[in-house]
Amino acid sequence: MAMVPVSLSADPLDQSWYEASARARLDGLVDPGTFEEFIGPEQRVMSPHLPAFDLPRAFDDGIVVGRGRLDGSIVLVAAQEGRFMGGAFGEIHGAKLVGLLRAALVAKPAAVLILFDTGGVRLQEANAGETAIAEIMRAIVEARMAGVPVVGLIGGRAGCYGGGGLIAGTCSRLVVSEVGRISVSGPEVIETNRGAEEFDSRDRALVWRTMGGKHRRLIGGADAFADDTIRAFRDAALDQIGRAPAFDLATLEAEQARLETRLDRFGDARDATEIWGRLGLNDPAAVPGLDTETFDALLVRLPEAPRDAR
Amino acid sequence: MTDWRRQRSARDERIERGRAHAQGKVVAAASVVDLLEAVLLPGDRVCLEGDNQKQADCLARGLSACDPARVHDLHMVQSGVVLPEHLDIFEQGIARRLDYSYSGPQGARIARMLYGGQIALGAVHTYLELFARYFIDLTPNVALIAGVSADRDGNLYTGPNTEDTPTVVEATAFKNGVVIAQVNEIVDTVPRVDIPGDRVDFVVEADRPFYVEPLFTRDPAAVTETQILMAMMAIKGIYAEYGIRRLNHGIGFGTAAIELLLPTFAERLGLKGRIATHWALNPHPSLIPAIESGWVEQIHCFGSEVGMDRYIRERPDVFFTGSDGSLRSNRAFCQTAGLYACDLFIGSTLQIDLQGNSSTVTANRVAGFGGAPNMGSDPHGRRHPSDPWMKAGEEAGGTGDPALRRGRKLVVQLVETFGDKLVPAFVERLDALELARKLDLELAPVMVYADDVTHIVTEEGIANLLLCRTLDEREQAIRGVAGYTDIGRGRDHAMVETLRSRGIIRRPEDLGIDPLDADRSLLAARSIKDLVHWSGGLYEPPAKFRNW
Amino acid sequence: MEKLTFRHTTNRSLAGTKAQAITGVVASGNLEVLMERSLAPDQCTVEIDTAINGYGDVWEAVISDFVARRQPGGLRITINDGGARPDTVTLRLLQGTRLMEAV
Amino acid sequence: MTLAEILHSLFPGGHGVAVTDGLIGGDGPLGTGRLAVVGIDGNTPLGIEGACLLAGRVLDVVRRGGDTPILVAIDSDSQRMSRRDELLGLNEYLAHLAKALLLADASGHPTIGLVYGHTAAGAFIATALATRVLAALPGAHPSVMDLPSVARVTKLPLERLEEMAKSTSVFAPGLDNMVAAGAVHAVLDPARPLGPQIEALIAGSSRKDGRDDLGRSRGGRLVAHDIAARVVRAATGD
Repeated sequence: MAMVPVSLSADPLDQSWYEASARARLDGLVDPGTFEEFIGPEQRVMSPHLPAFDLPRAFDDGIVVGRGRLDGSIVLVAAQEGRFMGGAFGEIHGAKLVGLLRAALVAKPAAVLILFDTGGVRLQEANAGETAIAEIMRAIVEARMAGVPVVGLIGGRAGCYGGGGLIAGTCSRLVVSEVGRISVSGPEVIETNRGAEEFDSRDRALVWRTMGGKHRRLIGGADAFADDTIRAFRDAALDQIGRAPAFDLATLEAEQARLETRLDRFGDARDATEIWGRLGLNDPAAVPGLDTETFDALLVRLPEAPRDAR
Repeated sequence: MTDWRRQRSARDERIERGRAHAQGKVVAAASVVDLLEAVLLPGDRVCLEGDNQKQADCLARGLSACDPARVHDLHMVQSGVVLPEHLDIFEQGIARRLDYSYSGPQGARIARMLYGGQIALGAVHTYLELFARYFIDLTPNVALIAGVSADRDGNLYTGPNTEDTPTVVEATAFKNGVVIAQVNEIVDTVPRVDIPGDRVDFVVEADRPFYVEPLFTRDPAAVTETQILMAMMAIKGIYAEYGIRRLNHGIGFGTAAIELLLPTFAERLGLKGRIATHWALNPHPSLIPAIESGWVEQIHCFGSEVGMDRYIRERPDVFFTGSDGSLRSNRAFCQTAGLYACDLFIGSTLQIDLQGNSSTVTANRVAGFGGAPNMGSDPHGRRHPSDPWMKAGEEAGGTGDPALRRGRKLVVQLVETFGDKLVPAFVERLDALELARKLDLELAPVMVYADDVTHIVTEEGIANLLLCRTLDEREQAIRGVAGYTDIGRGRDHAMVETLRSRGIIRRPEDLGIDPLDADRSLLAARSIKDLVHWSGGLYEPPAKFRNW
Repeated sequence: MEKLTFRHTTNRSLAGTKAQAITGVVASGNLEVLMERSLAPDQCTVEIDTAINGYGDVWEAVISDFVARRQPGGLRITINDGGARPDTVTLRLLQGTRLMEAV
Repeated sequence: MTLAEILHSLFPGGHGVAVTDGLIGGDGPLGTGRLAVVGIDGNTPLGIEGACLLAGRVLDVVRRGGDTPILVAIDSDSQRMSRRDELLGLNEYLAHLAKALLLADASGHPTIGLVYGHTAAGAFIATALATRVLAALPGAHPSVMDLPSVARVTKLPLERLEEMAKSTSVFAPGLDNMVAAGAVHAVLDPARPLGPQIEALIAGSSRKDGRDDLGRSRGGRLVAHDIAARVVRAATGD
């Protein structure tokens, strides 16, 4: 009889990160019973703007922020709910994350963890969302300079798009799963603006090999690759906190070199598989089908490991 | 003196005219229009092959490019109205009459054209019925079919998607018709001969491979808790109760949920080997976990499914495969199997009325029914017993000598009380009746008639219509599972409770099911990727279903 | 958007001691339900903000059945609805009470 | 004002600022020191090469040390929308540019944004919005997304959005609305020399991010400041 290749476990830690709600991800991520929410749903702090658009609101405006313990250490955490308004940044949504990051300067947690799940700016509150993203990036940099690692976890339904992609690029370390996507313009937006010849958004294999977790990990756009389980993200987050680089000139110069090298080496590539081939993968076409274990093993064997200065 | 060979001579003349555009039997893609204009005559009955899966799309494009002055008033007799060209030809005057079976993606446009009088409609058939008429009164003059490859003698390899081809060719080639096949490539030797060359008059090397719709792929990621609850009820309250081993599933998410619960929920109930072992079914990717877990003994298929070919090749104990190793499907045989050799059909619908008649035709959409009216009917010609069939017959009761009582096929409607946009599935009167009135149809397009349906499963419970003894009981049994629709809220509460005490209505709790247990963690696969893992990498889903 | 409020008197209070629970997400066809144990033990209120207008009588029936079935005395229930179907509403309400019944 | 007019007003005595492929770089004298200038001209979309080049220039200033302020002059399109840019990690390039500006500011090089034309979406965040203090010139039109595109995404009629835009500033494009949100600190007077205005802005600026406070006092972002403050209080136990 065939073995069962898919987890049928009911343990919350074995549940799919992609499928879990923002609250379920946080509950499983931190040590059991340690999560404490700031401005919880009972406070009903909801968007003042959505009613004008005849849209329903959420008690938490699509983001849960709070404090918990990770393997005993105190961490500040934020989780976006990708199913509410695509996890987009509105005024309150953004301000909750701004506040959390500013608090890190005082509270000095072991890390701030951001569980991204966002399409970017909430258009109904565009100016507030856009400005909040700028505030968040500034606050992340300040937290990092104060020695607090900011780790982003990406594997939700909405991916990490628009301003969310820029915030992710500001974090100390990023963990991504296969289904995770990191990008600025989404496939539909590019297709709308430039046509299906530029980007056929319905070709999902193309979407994932252009923006998906494996590609981001391979080119150094993310620092760790996790299975799509809450446990895997928890383990990866724990591991990455200790590896966070300082935020200083040396780090940014290294990132400058990393990004310039990428342009030189891959600037003329038409497709991700070309890049993977040049990275030294023998069978680039097989990459999307690899399981995590094989993929991680392959990363280790690469002639040049993806560099992570950020 | 009577000429008994007029049709034969006419056929020979058509072929002769066509040969001018061919080298032997082989025709270049660029010459398709010339070929069709040479072979076709005004008023011809034409079968343009296409169903809910594969399409003779190169020939469809060619037909729609014909000069309506030369080719016009065709009578199309085909399974599927699926491609835009299938309807373009009616707008252009190339075709006039239509007898068909399925029109899923063109449902809205075909409705507009019917209302607009651009199509003279014969009937909306079930597949097997249309096939039957190919041999009696709708025999094609010309058949335009699709295959994977052919040799220069016309020997045809249809590949895993054989589907309607043998039936269409049988009716056309042996009754003085002309058979034109499009193939993806001309080869020296075909991998296996699905259609012998002497039945194929022309072979067109198509400009691109024929289109196949992955209609039977349901992404487990989209299965909802409600669908899981309904699947749990169906398994426990019907499959286990009657011991259903031979069956057919529709294509909805509800039946996909059942397939995904077999190795988990049903396994825990100890049902392995006792239910769901023999299938008339397309190769549903969502059945992979059950197959891999040893649930399934064999499956005969109407057609194939995109991405399943390698998997099927590696599981010849389960699927019907040819000497070349690839799937052999056959819609006519599989529909026959679904009719006579299965004890249960379970599928979904868009509307059910108070008696249990159902239809997927709504005011704006005429989707056709494909195989559902066939599989969802009680075969009165059946003469072999089986436990589920006999048990259902017993429940249906009836007067007269019990020794002369026959069995009943179980025909189950699996419907959520509200569909998309909160449209209720339960209605006083089917939209199909209004459509029939407006179009002046003699027969309303009903998918499954009330006297064929035996059970209705909704998220609220199961109604066993076999046990109803009066029309009033039947109506209240339906209202009793119709949830919060107007029909459901219009129930006689006392009578519904009486029906429940008689086991005619069964709620989840009556079946020992807690709705809160209906969780996605019960699904053996929660994503297409999980299905790929279950298949050991053999299932290769099309790009639109991937998120990796 | 439409606002609906229902008040019910119950035979008993809901078991358990949990002060608050939230379940579900505001999305198309989905809803979030916030439950707070803040009323008198024989009272239950349900306030709904729904994206789809004109289903007041369906809501009334769904909520009445739920109250009759679960007797959620003491609960203030607040719902943000993205156009969920009645079965989804019932499921979320049952999920919520199960969470509240936890010790 | 055009870039040439701006540079002339800033550096009446001449400067070493040049534009290549829409990317601005160079410096000129300001007060007793110098002012470094980077930026984007001509409504140019910001892609991976542009972001990389601009970030390199900013890091050059930091590496040289001192306290040279950096002016980020912007008349850009949005981020460049292409498959290639995303394939190569546009989010990293844009974030890197923003980080370079934030590092410069934290390292003693006050950063001043100056929007004198268009800018939008990711290009806006990576450049002008990553500065300590953001100024604009009359006629500038920063946005997140233009209203027709908003109409397409939100599936609301354009006329209704235009009507709503009159009473609520939070979603509508344009300079006034960005000022109200606190994103743009000040609108400069083009009739007066820009140099002293920039110097005054620097002198009056703080490294503390006060944009949400501005948004509250100007009425364009009424709740953000209080929400952030509430989270800080909850997290720090004040």
